[in-house]
Amino acid sequence: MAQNSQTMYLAIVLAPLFGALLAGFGGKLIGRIGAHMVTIIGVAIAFGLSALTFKGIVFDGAPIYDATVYTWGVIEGVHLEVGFRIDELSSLMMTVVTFISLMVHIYTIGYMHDDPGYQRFFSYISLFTFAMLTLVMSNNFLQLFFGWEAVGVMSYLLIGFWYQRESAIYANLKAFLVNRVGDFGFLLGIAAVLMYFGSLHYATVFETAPLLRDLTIQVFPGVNWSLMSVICILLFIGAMGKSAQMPLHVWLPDSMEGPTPISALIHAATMVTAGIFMVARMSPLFELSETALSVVMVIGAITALAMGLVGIVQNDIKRVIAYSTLSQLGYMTVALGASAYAGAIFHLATHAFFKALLFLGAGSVIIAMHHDQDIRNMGGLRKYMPITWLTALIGSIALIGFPGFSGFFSKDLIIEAVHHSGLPGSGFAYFSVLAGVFITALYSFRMYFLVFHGKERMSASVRSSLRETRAVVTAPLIMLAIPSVIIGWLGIESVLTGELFGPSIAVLPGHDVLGAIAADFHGAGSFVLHGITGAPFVLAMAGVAVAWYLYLARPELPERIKQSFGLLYNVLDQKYGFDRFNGFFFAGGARGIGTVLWRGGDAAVIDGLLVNGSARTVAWLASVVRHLQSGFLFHYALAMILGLLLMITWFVTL
Amino acid sequence: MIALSDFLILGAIMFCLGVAGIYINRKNLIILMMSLELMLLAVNINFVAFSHYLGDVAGQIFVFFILTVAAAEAAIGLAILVVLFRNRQTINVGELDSLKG
Amino acid sequence: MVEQLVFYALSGILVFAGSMVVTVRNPIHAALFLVLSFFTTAGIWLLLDAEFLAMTLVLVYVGAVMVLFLFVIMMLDVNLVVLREGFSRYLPVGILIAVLLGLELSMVVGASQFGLDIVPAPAHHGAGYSNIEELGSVLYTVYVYPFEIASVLLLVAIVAAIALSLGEHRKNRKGQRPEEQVAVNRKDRVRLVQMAAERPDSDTP
Amino acid sequence: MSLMLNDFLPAAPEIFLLSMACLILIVDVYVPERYRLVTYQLSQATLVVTAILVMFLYPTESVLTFSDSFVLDRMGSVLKVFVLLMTYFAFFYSKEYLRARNLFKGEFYLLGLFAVLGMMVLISGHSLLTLYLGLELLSLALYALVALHRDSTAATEAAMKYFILAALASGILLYGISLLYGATATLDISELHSAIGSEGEGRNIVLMLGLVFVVVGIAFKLGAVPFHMWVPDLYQGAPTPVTLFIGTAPKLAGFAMLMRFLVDGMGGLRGDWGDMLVLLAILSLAVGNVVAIAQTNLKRMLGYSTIAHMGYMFLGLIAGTAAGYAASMFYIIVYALMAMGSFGMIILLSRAGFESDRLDDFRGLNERSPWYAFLMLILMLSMAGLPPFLGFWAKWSVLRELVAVDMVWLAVVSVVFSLIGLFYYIRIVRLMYFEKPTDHSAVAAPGDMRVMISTNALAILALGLYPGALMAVCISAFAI
Repeated sequence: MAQNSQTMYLAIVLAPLFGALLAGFGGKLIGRIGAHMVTIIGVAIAFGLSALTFKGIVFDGAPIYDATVYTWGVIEGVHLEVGFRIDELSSLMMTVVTFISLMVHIYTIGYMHDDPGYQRFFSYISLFTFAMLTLVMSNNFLQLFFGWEAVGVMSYLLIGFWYQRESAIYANLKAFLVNRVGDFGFLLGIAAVLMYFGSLHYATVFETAPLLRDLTIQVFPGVNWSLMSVICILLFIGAMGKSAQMPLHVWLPDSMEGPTPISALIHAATMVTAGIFMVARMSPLFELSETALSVVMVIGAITALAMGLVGIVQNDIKRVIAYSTLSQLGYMTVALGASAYAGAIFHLATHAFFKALLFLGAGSVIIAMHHDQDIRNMGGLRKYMPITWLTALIGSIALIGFPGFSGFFSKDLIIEAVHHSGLPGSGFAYFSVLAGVFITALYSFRMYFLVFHGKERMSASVRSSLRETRAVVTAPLIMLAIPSVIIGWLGIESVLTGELFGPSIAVLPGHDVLGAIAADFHGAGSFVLHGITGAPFVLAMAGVAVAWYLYLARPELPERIKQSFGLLYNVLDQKYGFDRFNGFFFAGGARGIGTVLWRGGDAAVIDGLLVNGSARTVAWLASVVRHLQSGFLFHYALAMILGLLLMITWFVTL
Repeated sequence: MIALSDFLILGAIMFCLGVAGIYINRKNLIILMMSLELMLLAVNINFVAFSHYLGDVAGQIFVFFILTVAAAEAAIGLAILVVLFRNRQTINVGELDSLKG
Repeated sequence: MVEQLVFYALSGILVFAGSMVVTVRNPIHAALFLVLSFFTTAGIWLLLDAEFLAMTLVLVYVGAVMVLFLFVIMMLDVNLVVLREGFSRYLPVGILIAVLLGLELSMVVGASQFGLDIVPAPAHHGAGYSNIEELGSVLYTVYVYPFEIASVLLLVAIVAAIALSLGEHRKNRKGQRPEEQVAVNRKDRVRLVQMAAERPDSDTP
Repeated sequence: MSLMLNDFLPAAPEIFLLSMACLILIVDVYVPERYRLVTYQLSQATLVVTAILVMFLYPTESVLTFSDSFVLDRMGSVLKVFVLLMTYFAFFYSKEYLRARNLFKGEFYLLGLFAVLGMMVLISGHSLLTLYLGLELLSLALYALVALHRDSTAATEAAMKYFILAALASGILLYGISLLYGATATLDISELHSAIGSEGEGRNIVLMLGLVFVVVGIAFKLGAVPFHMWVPDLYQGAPTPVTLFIGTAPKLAGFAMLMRFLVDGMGGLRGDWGDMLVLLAILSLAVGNVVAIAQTNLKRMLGYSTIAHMGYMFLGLIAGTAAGYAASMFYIIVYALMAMGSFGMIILLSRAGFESDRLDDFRGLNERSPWYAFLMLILMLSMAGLPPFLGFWAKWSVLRELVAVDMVWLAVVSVVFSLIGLFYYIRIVRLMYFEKPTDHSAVAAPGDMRVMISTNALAILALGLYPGALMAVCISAFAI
């Protein structure tokens, strides 16, 4: 039995890899149809087997699988291995990932129809699926990190798929650096785990963790910090980078430059949720540090509220959804902070379906609009694209949490969980998630109304060619719309009672907010009824109403609001200045050192750096060093002698 | 009686002269090479002085080899110089900056 | 006492010659000052009982290496006017660094570490002492391995110098080929052409 | 004293190499131009046989000979084998490049062989004198190799700069050696070690000054900041095969020099040179990684990347344990393998009149040749230190040794810089996979070259999956 399941799990991982390799290296040989056939079959196998696994583990009570497949090396007692841990949590993630991936594969046939890099694209998304599966199925930190980096690299490469910008030498430096900050925290966290636990294997680490609960370490001399808090916060910094939490979120909106299927697959449903998954996976560690949980909750709350606000003023259809994704990721993070890990994963799953649906719907609109993404140029598309309209409506309703739709169950659960939480910062978080409901409804329906209702604002030539997209595009929409409606009904009870995740998620009795909610739970139906009378529902409806009033009934109003609240609008429109700050601070910093040091060009950066007093030293150093690498022998020799002189002074004379 | 330190200080001064010749000189590559010879001369003075005061012949042997190497080095250096001059019609140190950054 | 006087005199000349090598503008003068440095150094080495090395320095350096330098200077026929453009504006800084380095070195190797009270001067060898014999007796026994390497080094220098300066005929190389000059024919050099004696009409005023 | 045959035996590989070099020198003169390949084949055969001799003589304990000025030990033998292997690959990769540019001359291979001899002497040096002579033999041959392309302005300029700076550095090194000699009255490495005593009993100011000069001399050889400035200019200016050669095998010799001088000779001053290396390592990591971002020439970029890699290599020595030295050795060997592959790719893609050394020349390589793009991907990701490639294990092993001696802060600093460094490696991957090619010509390289470069790159992948073997070799080198 164990042997059988190992073969099956290997097949799940390797099928997409195999497809990717075939399509990538044999792309010319097997042609366009061959390429999408092999990759789709690969992912379909992975999905089928994942679903089987999920059924086996959750419903048929199959044993949890945790074993090493291949030992890479043993160095001083530390095993470096490739291994799988298949339990409730990972089997659910596997199913979600492979399902969304399958839908995106099918959809891509239509979306990338005319692209010359067709085979390559299929190869990449299959490869990405492979990387994501290794991440999810891992049973140790090393493989987790490997998958973590691999999905990052794939994302970096896929965003660039259409990036046609000259002198790409600095392109994406911002995204790159922001993610390095996150990875660095993550790496330090893993290093700390290795150092104190002496193992990278999840099960071993989780078993040992309670013993180290009260250990403190001196990070700086004289300052004692709890080891668990340090480890958890470091790991969470990693999650912040990958799951785009403030202030490391700036890369996600920019990633919308990539093709829409990528946005749906990577930047909504799978990769960005890796951080959420990782924290849930590490729940036995996080449970031991209330400080870390508090940090997680507050960061999540800030993200949920602030990113939703920014979403209101975006005009690019994909960017609206991107900011919505950020905000929803904030919700999940809040749930993690409140120890409602199951709630977070539940929201992750529902969100994966309806957000992928929204993205693919947006893609469908973009195809019809001849790649115009500005919602101010749309309107009234309902008539031309009935399937897209209907599925987008379902997605939007699910997103705002209308009772009965999937988003409702997971989001209400989070709001209730935060309400029950007693951690520092939970009051603020509760306010944020409640206000977030109103904002979510406002921006989603603003977009919905502007795109599908109201005046037809597009040019005549575009209007004449408007029609519903091909079946390969609409079929995945329908396929995704179904779970967006029903998945909540199916999941809510088992999530609350803890059946769904079983022992794969650990919650200390004192933190068990979901248990508290479960005590009042009398079936999904009454949960819905309860929802209709609750504050979130009222807020959501208010949001929809405001959106209707502003953008459909009185379309001239927003302009006037914009004028009278000019400052606020500008703050939102500039995304709180994060881009500029980060661009200046990180990208500008590194690029500045590079350019200024050696080219001396880019006067703006020098000016910018000089304005900042602390950077004056850097500029000074830059000018000196620039002089030295001047190409002149005498400067080179002088540098050597100066180095010699300083070393003598430092090491001998002093 | 001359102290060992006198010889060594003479060596130090010659060494600094040679070093300075390399980086303050911006005209002629040949003078740069002569500065290198001065440096090696300084090292040789050190070795000979140590050898004498320590009563150990190894220092003088070392100088013997340094002289050999320096001669070989000068030959190759001058050959490179000639090739460079044929290519660029100059041996001005200040014009040798096509590779930089 | 005489020894000390000789030493200081030679040292003075050596430092003077050394600074002139570095600062004079004409490379030929620099080379000649370098020759002077070698001579004085040889004198100083005689004070240290290193007769063989002193002779070698004069023979090998003055006799061979410096001649090579002079030969190259003459051969290249460098435009001295251009090269006379003095030192850089940073000369004072450069000198300061050299002086600092010199001070630090002298501090370390000075009287506190190697003064007469710490390292007494050894007695000079008697008349029967042969420096050459002493060196020779170890050079081919104890130091045979370095000696062999040194010979390879010289071989490399030969190969390198030949590879760099000799070789196939260069495009811009000038030279005579007497055998071709002798064997020349009239028809190779002179060609008679028939043409009209008048200019075209259009050019006439 | 008299020398018996047994005294010559430990140096048999060197003696064989020298005899063959002299033989090739004569053969090359009499071989007509169209049979020039003979010189090449003889050189390659010499390298192979020498490597076999070295392996045959792999010692169980250190053997001293030639009045203790030559040492045969495991570290030396391992390094020599890799030096010979790298040179073999370097000669192999250069063949077509040199032919296409009318540079296919016996001198290239002869000077290469002499440089190898210099490296072997350096690696086996057990006295300050032989170390110095080995270094000079290596350097003289390299000066000439760089300038061998006589019509290239850039190459001759690079040669001149390298010559002057290297001579300056060897002057500095010599001054340091003279001070060491003055302070300890010996040239022998073991005697130097005992004169200094354990943990600096005999530490004095003269010794310290000598140490600084020696460290500077070695730092120059390895290209550590601030003695690095020749590296980018030389890498860019020299003909690619020469850059390939200089960027690989001599690094191993440089490492040996570091070990002989600092560990074997001045182990008692470990605390002091450890501090100096910390300074050099941090500067190298910072300058190398940051400045590489601003480069547009791949050879120059790899030059800066070398500087950064030398910074990592120092980390193992800083740890100051046998395991640390083994980690450093592992690092330098791995680095040389990766550099060889990277420069090999540049040679592979170049053709007469086209150097293929700009980053832009790699634009859209995937469309021109997916296989080579994939190989380059392996090389770049390995250089960046991503698992599962060999480069990851190299970084990992030095960092682990650093952490083992509680220098976590330095490990953190180096990881920060390696994350910045990741950027310029991945940029090449992007150029290859996501940009449109500007040059559509197919890759024209002979079959054997294709096989070799594939072997080279795939070895980095394979060794990355099974890093144990190579690591075990390095650890065993320090077991006695």
